[in-house]
Amino acid sequence: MKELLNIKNLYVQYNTDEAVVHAVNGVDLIVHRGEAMGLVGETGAGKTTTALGILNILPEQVGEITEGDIVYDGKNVLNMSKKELQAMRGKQVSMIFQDPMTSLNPIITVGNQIDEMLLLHFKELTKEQRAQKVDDILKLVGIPAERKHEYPFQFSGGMKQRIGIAIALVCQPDLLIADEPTTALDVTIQAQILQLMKQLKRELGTALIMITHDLGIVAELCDNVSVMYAGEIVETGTVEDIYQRIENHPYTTGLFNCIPKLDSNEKRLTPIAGYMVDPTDLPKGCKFHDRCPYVTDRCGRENPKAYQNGTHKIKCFRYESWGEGDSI
Amino acid sequence: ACLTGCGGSNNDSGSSGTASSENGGSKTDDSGSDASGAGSSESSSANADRTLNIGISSEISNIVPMSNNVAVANRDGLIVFALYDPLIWYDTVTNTLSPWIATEWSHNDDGSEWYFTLRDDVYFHNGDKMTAEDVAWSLNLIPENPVVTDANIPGFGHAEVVDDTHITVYMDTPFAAAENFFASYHMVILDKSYQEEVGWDGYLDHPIGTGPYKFADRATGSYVDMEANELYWQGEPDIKKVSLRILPDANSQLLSLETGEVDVLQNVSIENCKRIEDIDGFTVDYETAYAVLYMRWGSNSKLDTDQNLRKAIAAAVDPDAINNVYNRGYTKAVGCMIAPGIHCRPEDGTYTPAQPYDVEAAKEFLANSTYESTDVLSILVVAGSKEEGVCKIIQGNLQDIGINAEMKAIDGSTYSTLTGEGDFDISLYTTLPSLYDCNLIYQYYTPGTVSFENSKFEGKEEMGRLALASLTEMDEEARTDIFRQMINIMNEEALMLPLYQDCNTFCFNGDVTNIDAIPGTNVRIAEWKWN
Amino acid sequence: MSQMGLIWLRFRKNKLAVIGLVGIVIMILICFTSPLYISWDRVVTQDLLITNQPPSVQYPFGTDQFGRDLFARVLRGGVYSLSSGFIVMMGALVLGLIFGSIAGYFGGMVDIVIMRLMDVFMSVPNLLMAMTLIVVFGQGITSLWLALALSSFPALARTVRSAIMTTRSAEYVDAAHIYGASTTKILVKHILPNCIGPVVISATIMLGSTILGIAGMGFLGIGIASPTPEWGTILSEVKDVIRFYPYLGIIPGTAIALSVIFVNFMGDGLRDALDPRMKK
Amino acid sequence: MSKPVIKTKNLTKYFKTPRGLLHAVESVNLTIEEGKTIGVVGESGCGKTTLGRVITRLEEATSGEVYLEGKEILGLKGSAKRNIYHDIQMIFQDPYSSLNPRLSLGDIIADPIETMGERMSKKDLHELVLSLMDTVGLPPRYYNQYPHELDGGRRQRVGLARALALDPKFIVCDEPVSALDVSIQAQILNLLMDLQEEKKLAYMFITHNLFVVKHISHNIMVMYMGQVVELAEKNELFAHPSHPYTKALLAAIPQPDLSSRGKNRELLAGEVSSPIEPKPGCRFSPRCPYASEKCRAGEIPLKEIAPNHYCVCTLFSN
Amino acid sequence: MVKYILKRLLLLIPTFFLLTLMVYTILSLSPANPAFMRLGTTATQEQIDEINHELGLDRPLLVRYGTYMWNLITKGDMGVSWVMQTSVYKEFMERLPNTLLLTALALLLTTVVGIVAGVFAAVNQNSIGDRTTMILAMLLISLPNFFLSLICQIVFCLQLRWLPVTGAGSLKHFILPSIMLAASRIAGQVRLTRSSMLDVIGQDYVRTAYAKGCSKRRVVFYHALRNGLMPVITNIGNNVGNIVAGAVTVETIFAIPGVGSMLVNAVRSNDIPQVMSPIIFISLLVCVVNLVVDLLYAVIDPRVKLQYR
Ligand SMILES: Nc1ncnc2c1ncn2[C@@H]1O[C@H](COP(=O)(O)OP(=O)(O)OP(=O)(O)O)[C@@H](O)[C@H]1O
Ligand SMILES: Nc1ncnc2c1ncn2[C@@H]1O[C@H](COP(=O)(O)OP(=O)(O)OP(=O)(O)O)[C@@H](O)[C@H]1O
Ligand SMILES: [Mg+2]
Ligand SMILES: [Mg+2]
Repeated sequence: MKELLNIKNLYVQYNTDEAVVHAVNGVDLIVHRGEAMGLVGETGAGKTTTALGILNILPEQVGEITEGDIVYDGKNVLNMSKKELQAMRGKQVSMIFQDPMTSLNPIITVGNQIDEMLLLHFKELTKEQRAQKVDDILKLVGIPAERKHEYPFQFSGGMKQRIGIAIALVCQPDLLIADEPTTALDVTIQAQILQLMKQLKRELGTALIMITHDLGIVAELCDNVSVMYAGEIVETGTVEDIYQRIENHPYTTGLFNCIPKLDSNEKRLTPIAGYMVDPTDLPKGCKFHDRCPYVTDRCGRENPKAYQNGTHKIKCFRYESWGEGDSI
Repeated sequence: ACLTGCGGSNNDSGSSGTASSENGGSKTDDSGSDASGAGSSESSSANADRTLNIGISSEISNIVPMSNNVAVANRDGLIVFALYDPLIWYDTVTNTLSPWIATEWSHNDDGSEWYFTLRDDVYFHNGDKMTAEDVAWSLNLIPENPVVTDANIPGFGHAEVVDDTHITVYMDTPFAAAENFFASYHMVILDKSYQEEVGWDGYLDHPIGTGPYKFADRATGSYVDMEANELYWQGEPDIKKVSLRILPDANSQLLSLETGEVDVLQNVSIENCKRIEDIDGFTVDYETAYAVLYMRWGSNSKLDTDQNLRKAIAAAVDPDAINNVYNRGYTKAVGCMIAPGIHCRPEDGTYTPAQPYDVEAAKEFLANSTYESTDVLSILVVAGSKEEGVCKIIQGNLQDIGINAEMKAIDGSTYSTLTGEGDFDISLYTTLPSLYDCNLIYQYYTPGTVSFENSKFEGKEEMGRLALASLTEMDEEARTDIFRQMINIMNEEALMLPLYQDCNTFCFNGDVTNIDAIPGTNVRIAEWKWN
Repeated sequence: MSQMGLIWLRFRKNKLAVIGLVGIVIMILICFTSPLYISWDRVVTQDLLITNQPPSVQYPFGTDQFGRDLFARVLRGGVYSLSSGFIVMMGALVLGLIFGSIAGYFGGMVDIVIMRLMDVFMSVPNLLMAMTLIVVFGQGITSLWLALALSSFPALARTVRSAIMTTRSAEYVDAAHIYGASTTKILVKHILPNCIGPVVISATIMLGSTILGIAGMGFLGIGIASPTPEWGTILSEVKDVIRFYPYLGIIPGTAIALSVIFVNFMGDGLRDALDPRMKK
Repeated sequence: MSKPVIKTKNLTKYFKTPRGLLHAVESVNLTIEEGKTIGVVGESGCGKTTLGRVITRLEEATSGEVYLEGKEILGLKGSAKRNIYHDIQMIFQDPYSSLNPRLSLGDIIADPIETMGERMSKKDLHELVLSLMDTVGLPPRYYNQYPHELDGGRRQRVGLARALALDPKFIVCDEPVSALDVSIQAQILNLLMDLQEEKKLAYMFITHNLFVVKHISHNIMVMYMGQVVELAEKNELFAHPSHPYTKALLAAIPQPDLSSRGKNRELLAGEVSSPIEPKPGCRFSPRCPYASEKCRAGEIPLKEIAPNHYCVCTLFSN
Repeated sequence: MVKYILKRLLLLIPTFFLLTLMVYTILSLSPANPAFMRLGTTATQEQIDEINHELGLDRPLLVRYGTYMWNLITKGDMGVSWVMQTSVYKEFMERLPNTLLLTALALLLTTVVGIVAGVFAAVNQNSIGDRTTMILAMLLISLPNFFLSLICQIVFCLQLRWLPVTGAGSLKHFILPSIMLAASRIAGQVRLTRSSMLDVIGQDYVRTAYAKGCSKRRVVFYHALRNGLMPVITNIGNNVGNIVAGAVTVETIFAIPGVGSMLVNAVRSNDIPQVMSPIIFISLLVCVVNLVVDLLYAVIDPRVKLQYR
């Protein structure tokens, strides 16, 4: 499979009044054409920030990429001109946002919001052709085409998210970034959306970055998984590599252990000890070391490299025996 | 620019040209038409279509005198004597009466009948000839509006037409200053038939008179436009178009003069007049006015009954300082509340002058008075008036002898109510006797008025009696003596405190000439000329 | 660090806001200490021999048309101007809090009636209000205060109302209900303190507009009575001669402008500091 | 069988809206016993929160009764009403908006005691607060801190400490962990369960997370548009989901393992219909694959289909 | 929509009556007696009584108010000025166009300049342009109106001779007055627009628009502006009242015969019929503008529009 997106050693920080937030700290991420990558991590791990970085739409004046490259289809996003960026966004890479309630413009009909994508990227299409495409995509996401004249507030959360998906997909992008598309939704609706994404992936062959903190979603949908902690990817591999649950980063193990099981009747859960590190004041060494049950002196001093075993890479000294791999 | 309001006037202009010259030949006054004739024809070619803009500071109170119960005010003289003519003309410079619409007039011995001979060549602005009928009708409007006229011509009966050029006015009781009344802006000649045709509302909409200027257009609060009356019996005035523009803000007035938006300003503050004088191309004319600024005491105040306190105040206030410094010497101190030269006013030196400025004496008076150091006297002035500034100085003067005074700057209507009802300590007001008579004095002390009835000062009875006597005393000597007695009482008991005679001013640019400031308010625009 | 501390931190980062705060504090200090070295006599004593003097050593700001020391008048005038602004603001604040919280907390019919009433108050021009109050209660600083407070409190009441309506449904208010707190306690301890942000902002801005409002009334002759040396009054007293003695106007004008600008800078800074959305 | 703490009878809540009556909670009967947890699950907007608020009297019920240890409480007024809060407390979903940002943590926890508890000296109060903080696992150094300085998990602990301050018997937990990360969620769940054991607390645990509800509850109640559709012991419910809606709900859970990978799920079609003036009968019927005329006919009785397993569905009504 | 407008118009009625009654009552509290205004110092008690009777002042307040309103509503009769004895209606109608033009221009200026500058400042947040705009706006409100007007008159009318000092003859006459009138409101409008736009720019849907590939211009004008304008539009309604009130001063300075100066003069002479007409005008204007604002709101915000249908 061809490499579509390659993020190399990305550093992003937010310069706020109070402090500098180190949101992304040296992320490497490769996504191939047609592949679904799951990006998992707790709140504040830097998932959204990474995604925004790919589109180069970090909040102006606040968000700053301090280091690294984002190479999309051979071109560095960070060096693109405004025009190139605008042409890339939506057409080649599009994004579904976390909160369907607020990510649609409340005063523009959903039809027009979908149509805008075509207007921006397929200037040659006639009005009728565009209207046809809008109808098609709405049908695809399961919304009656005649409802395109309605406004976002007239739709339920699930439908809004489907409209978000329709917007993202109408230009048939090569890469779709879905930022927690189901977190705000009910389980039953969430299942519908996941079903839809699966179907799209199958039918359109779109590459996908699925951002979530729900390990269940990843298991169901993705080919590869990257686990993020404090702005770093600490583990990456195929779904199988990770869900085998034999060799995992201690953090990943911790995540798995926190989730109550449906089939066991254990009385207590095993949460990860301690709290997420403060992104304004990152510790030296492995970011996870003060919560890690396997911590050694070395962890506090030195940030582990990525150790690789086939497709499986882990940033933890426990897997030093695997041998150093490409950075992640 | 806005002179198209009256369509009829344009049609008339051709024929009226001849009428004008005819009239000019027959007139008897000294308007100097010969001398100005050449000049006027010359200038009219350059300025024929030019409008003379005059800036005034407030709205005209009543554009048709006698049409209703609203008094024309002093400040309206400018327009009233442009649109209308009185029966007799009062020259405020010489203080003489001269023939006007009435070529001759006289009265019987007891003053109960007045006989007028009228001009035969006077036309209204609509071309109607003025008749004796019009004059008598106009006079007979007086009793219909008692509120305005009672105070100005008490005892008026009615007027009757004798023949085409003669009328007789019958007085129920004689009034000594009736002559002055016939020369005042309270009594001008209106067109009877026109009124009957359009009613008073129509008349107010488009007034018609016999004056040198015809009404053209008006916007309430903004301007009154006038055009020269070609039919005017004294000849058409030199300036053909006049616009009176209401500019309430003093700075805007000055700026408008400087930019040429207005050509003439009336009654600019002395301070600003001095400045205009310094600018090239502008002229200022000053004249001491008959209007006097004086202090009065409220009938419900301590001051009404406490002579010592009144005297203390009178001695504490320094009119000269106000005159010389605040008014830069352009106002004049007076010894009584009536300006010299006014009808029946006793000569200076023949009456007891007002309490002079003397701080020591003031303190002594104060010590003998009922004033307590915690008392705060209220000084009433109309907000935004010149008196506000003067009041501040007086406050300072009173402070010097230990009297606390607070200024109450209030709107005109509250001012009149409070002064009328006597609910104040001190009030400050500038007034011109509207009849150029000592009428101010008797107006204050005529029994029956609310303010007089309310007050309790010592000489009240005597003042009331004298006031009534002054109304009907036809003999000037005797009448002057009555006023002398009244003024003596007033000054001895400090019933009023006259401060100074005001100053009338005109500021104008180099394009106009012949503008004279006069002591009174009956200014004649008709005499002004383009340069 | 407390909430206040954080706000202060954000506030401090805003240069203009700090300038505003420092500026207004300096003005307050200068003006309010002036009675210590400027006697009332110096403020009101007239000397007609030295009218309209330009600035000099003896009269740093010159003298006005009554020969009064403008320096003394402007400094002492600040006491009146600034405290007027403050008093009107407090008055409007009290009224606004009362009406706004009643309308916002109880809602329904009470809300509708109060808000209609506020509409009525809002459409009476403050000038008319001042003029009539002056006529009824007599000219004086209190009438002006009352008029300005009456015509400006509806805006505050609205702010308070909408702030309360959003705060009212916060979960911590429910929590207070759940441990039996009374309505008054909930309003005073839990709701109002959390509405204070937008209210404080409107109030600071009101401070500036009050100072201007009094000056405007002075222009129309319904300002504070002489010889009280309020800035607006000083300015309107000289308005007719201002062109020829510009310093008479420039000095009180600058005082007004500075105080208004400072107060507004401060208000803007507070707004930004209180509203995390604005943060950089 | 232990004694019931809370019992409701036909508890109903309608909201007046401009478009008509909104049936938020319809005739709910439930019993919560001492030391037990009842989990309430259902879609967003199905009336879970409203049910909790009606029981705690934050919202006045339209009809029905609520018994606190056998005493009816909906009719209480004034101080009698307030006194129920010695026994009933609530913790809220949003750890951000449920704490007054202007008060320090110490004040927040002390406030209920000052309002409702017996009078005590400042010092005693301080100590009581510290011990409460200790109970929920907050170190004393937080006493003078403000909510915004804390992360969600710690804030939720403060909310819990506040609820415990009056030593209640019953706590309504309205989605207390939905806003939290999985690891924090686990901490809070552990804490809740420890406290329950220690103090014999009864919980009504509202959530839509089925993993969580399974973990913490003893009994589970499934709601759909204001109606209770199924009520059972948790293992029974997960083993034998009976109502079509419960089945769909359980089927929708994405499992964090590779078991369901690649499989297509059976999905519910359609969206939730409006709860305003709903049609009579089963409200799930428009989306139900088994719906028949009977379902729309009218009231469907609650049926005990297995011991302690109740279901409201025509499939079981005869 | 029509139904909504009707409902709003109906709601106007109580507000209108409340307002007029309030103004009528406070004016009647004034100690000033119109009789003295006309009669002056020579008034006798009979004359005063006569005038009071003629003006109906001897009747109870509510009766007077009722009569006034009845005449106004049934006959459009605004009464006769107590002081001038002229028709109030006539004078009012003469003055109305000037005030309407003045306030309309000022409102337009406030709105247009306020919005343009506010959007500019928001889009370039924290830039030099932003700071300059905000400081300029601040300067405009920092000086009393009459002082600022004087300075502008000197500069633009006397020195540069671009504009006339006073009068109301042509559109040119209204330029400076309307700017002066707008000055005090612009700052508020700029600030509000700025903060509202900043608010919107931070919204998720704006991020969505960027992610779609919109240019900044398109994001600002197509996605952000209309959303950002909503609170701004509400403020227009509030501005009207203030602008009309401010017109009083401006009309005096620039000698524009308008309703504002009519109000001042009338209040000064306690001429209730004269006062009432400007007040009715102001309150109606405020109400109407607020209605228009609400309708505009509906045009912009589909949520509101659908509510009205
Ligand atoms: N605009 C911003 N200004 C300042 N800090 C920010 C901003 N956006 C994000 N951050 C901070 O950057 C860090 C990473 O945030 P990010 O949104 O990328 O996390 P995430 O993994 O997407 O979390 P979530 O699961 O909550 O969406 C967090 O600590 C967050 O507080
Ligand atoms: N105060 C209120 N006025 C009107 N309707 C309300 C009110 N509160 C809740 N509702 C409505 O009642 C229904 C039930 O709401 P409730 O908040 O109880 O649902 P929920 O199950 O808690 O949902 P969620 O999972 O989203 O919290 C919803 O349709 C809601 O819109
Ligand atoms: Mg995120
Ligand atoms: Mg809920």
